[in-house]
Amino acid sequence: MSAFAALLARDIRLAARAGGSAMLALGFFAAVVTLLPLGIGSEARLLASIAAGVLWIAAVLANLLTLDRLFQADYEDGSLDLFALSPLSLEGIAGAKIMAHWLTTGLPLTILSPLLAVLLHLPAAAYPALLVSLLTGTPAISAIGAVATALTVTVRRGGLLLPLIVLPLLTPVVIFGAGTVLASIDGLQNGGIWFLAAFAGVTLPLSPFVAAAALRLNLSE
Amino acid sequence: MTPLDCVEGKGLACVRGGRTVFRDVGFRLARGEALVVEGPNGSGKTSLLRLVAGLLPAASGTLWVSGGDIVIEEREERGKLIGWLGHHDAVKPQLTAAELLRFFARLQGTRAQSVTAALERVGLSCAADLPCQYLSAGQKKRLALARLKLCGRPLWLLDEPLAALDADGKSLLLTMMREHLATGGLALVATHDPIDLEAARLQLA
Amino acid sequence: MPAEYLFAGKYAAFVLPAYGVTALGLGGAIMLSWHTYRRAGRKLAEVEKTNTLSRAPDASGAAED
Amino acid sequence: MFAYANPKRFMEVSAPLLPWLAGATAVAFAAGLYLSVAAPPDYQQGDTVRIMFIHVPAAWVAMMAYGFLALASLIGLINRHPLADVAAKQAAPLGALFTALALITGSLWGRPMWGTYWEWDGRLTSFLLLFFLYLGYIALWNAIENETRAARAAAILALVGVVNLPIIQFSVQWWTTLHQGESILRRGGPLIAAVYLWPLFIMAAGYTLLFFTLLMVRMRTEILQRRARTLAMGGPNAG
Repeated sequence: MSAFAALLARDIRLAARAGGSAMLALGFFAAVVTLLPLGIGSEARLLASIAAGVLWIAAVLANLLTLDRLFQADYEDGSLDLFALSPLSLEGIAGAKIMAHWLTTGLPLTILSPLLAVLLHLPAAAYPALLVSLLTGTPAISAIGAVATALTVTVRRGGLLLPLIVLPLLTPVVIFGAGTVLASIDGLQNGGIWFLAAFAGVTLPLSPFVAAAALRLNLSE
Repeated sequence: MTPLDCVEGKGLACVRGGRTVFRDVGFRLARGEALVVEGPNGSGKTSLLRLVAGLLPAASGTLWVSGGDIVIEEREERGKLIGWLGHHDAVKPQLTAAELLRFFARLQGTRAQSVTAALERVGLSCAADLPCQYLSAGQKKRLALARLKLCGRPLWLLDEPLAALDADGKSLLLTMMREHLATGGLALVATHDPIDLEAARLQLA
Repeated sequence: MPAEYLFAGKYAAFVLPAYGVTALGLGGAIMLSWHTYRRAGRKLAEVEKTNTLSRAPDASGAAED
Repeated sequence: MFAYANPKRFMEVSAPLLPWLAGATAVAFAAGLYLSVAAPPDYQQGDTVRIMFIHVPAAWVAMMAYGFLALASLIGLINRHPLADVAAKQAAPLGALFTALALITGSLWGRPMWGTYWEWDGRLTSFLLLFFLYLGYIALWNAIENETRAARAAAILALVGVVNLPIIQFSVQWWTTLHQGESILRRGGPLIAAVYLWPLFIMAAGYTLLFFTLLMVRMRTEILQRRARTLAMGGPNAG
């Protein structure tokens, strides 16, 4: 267990340090959300109607931004070989990295999102739904993103490939997530949050194994 | 150091990306012995080391690792006995030298106190709290050597260890290897520049 | 004959493009696949010829089709 | 095992089979096209119903192709079958082609009925996402230089994709009920009149045969190319 905790702590420290991915993701998320009204117009009712979707899509893009270096940085500098030879299995390594990525990207985004929702005039009723849906959805984004980035770990500029590969796989998360927030605006309960929870509940435990399989094949060829 | 008596490979072949890198390579390494793998670039020295480490599956042939009465077949199990020193030094620029070693100590499950001793051994104690981005290539290689010593694994696999080391670095490497062999360790070294170490030679075509 | 009626029909503006696109897509795929298939066959024959010439006559009969 | 032993058998078996397959495809298409043109116009949709004969088969084959791709990937992963990798690699561009055709003909069919070229209808949206799944698969395969690694990575992606497909389908349906305005004429909703069933099935048979014919041709091409490359690299034959 301490090996898992060691890797988790190292990744969090690396992300928090200067040039780490935590600040990068938050900055990108804030930039996209503030840029949008400049493009679309600041009319409150219009912004309110698209706020849920914008926040969710910006969160997904911010996650993708920091995901592509999840394994590639360690692959390129030889750390992945040492991890493969350590007592911690590749599945454990993938699990620790997914958790570290969520803690340094998914969670901070969720905490920051209400602040940015104010910029988009999101109706007050939707704030709890926004928080809950992001809290449930971002782990699934990290999980599926980790699988995709494990597949492209040997690709020189794999980061460009990631959005294309991950887009169809993430549609359920965006649909249920944004759908939940939209429904909560007019006080409805359309059960989107339960689908999101179920989706996250399935992908989270499985993704370390699929990601480990992808890493194993990329290491051994 | 977990006891390890012998490592033996017979008829080993390695195929990477559809190309046969090498065919029917055999060697035998007993406790306290070293083997230097020589050969031109692209002859598969690194692939052989990765194959012994279990990172690469062997296309054909067998590899035994035996210690006392147990024989280890499964290649991921074999990985736990390997001290790996690869081309890249696996050094993170944002972490300090001490942090890096403490992390690998916890990852491998060895005692963290021996970190300062390991840094001392390779002459990096002064740079302990320096982020690794400020270390020179030679210092990074010494840090990798400190990690190798720290993990206390019986079978050392060294891939071009002499690269980036100055004269003192080279002599440090040789003394550390002799110490390792003296305490019953084994070592496989892939290199193409000469290394004056009493060891068997394996020539890869 | 239904054919002229088809082309004069109110929605001909949509039926024709749909069939046209399909013909283009499938026809294009067939031609492309066939062309690359022939080219691959020729290239293999050529490589096999240079291969057997460049080596001693004892070359094992690389007589695949 | 000699990497290319097995495809040799495939090359020998597929050589005589190819002309028959091509012939069957031509016959099916000829019959299907004739029936499609000869079918009476629909009382509601008029002639646009004829688009159904090329839209629905394309959609069926597009989905069948992804199933084939996933199955070939599974076989390729489990017992490292080089032929399965070739089959999966060549099925993807074909699948993408049929998906694109389904999307284009679908939108052309939608235009007279819904008044717009694109309608975020559940089926069309799912097909757009299927198209992205194909693009992702092909892009991943081309991005990785090492042939065998590319095959395995793409296989894992295909399997992850095929597992997610029903979830995507479900989430898009759920989403359309969330946004569906008035109930527009559901395409293919009403029971398809019998007279249209025959052209539909024959065209579907034609499309499926065409898929397997092209697949066989492209697999043979890939094997010939690999053999030429191995020879040029001074491979096994050159000793």
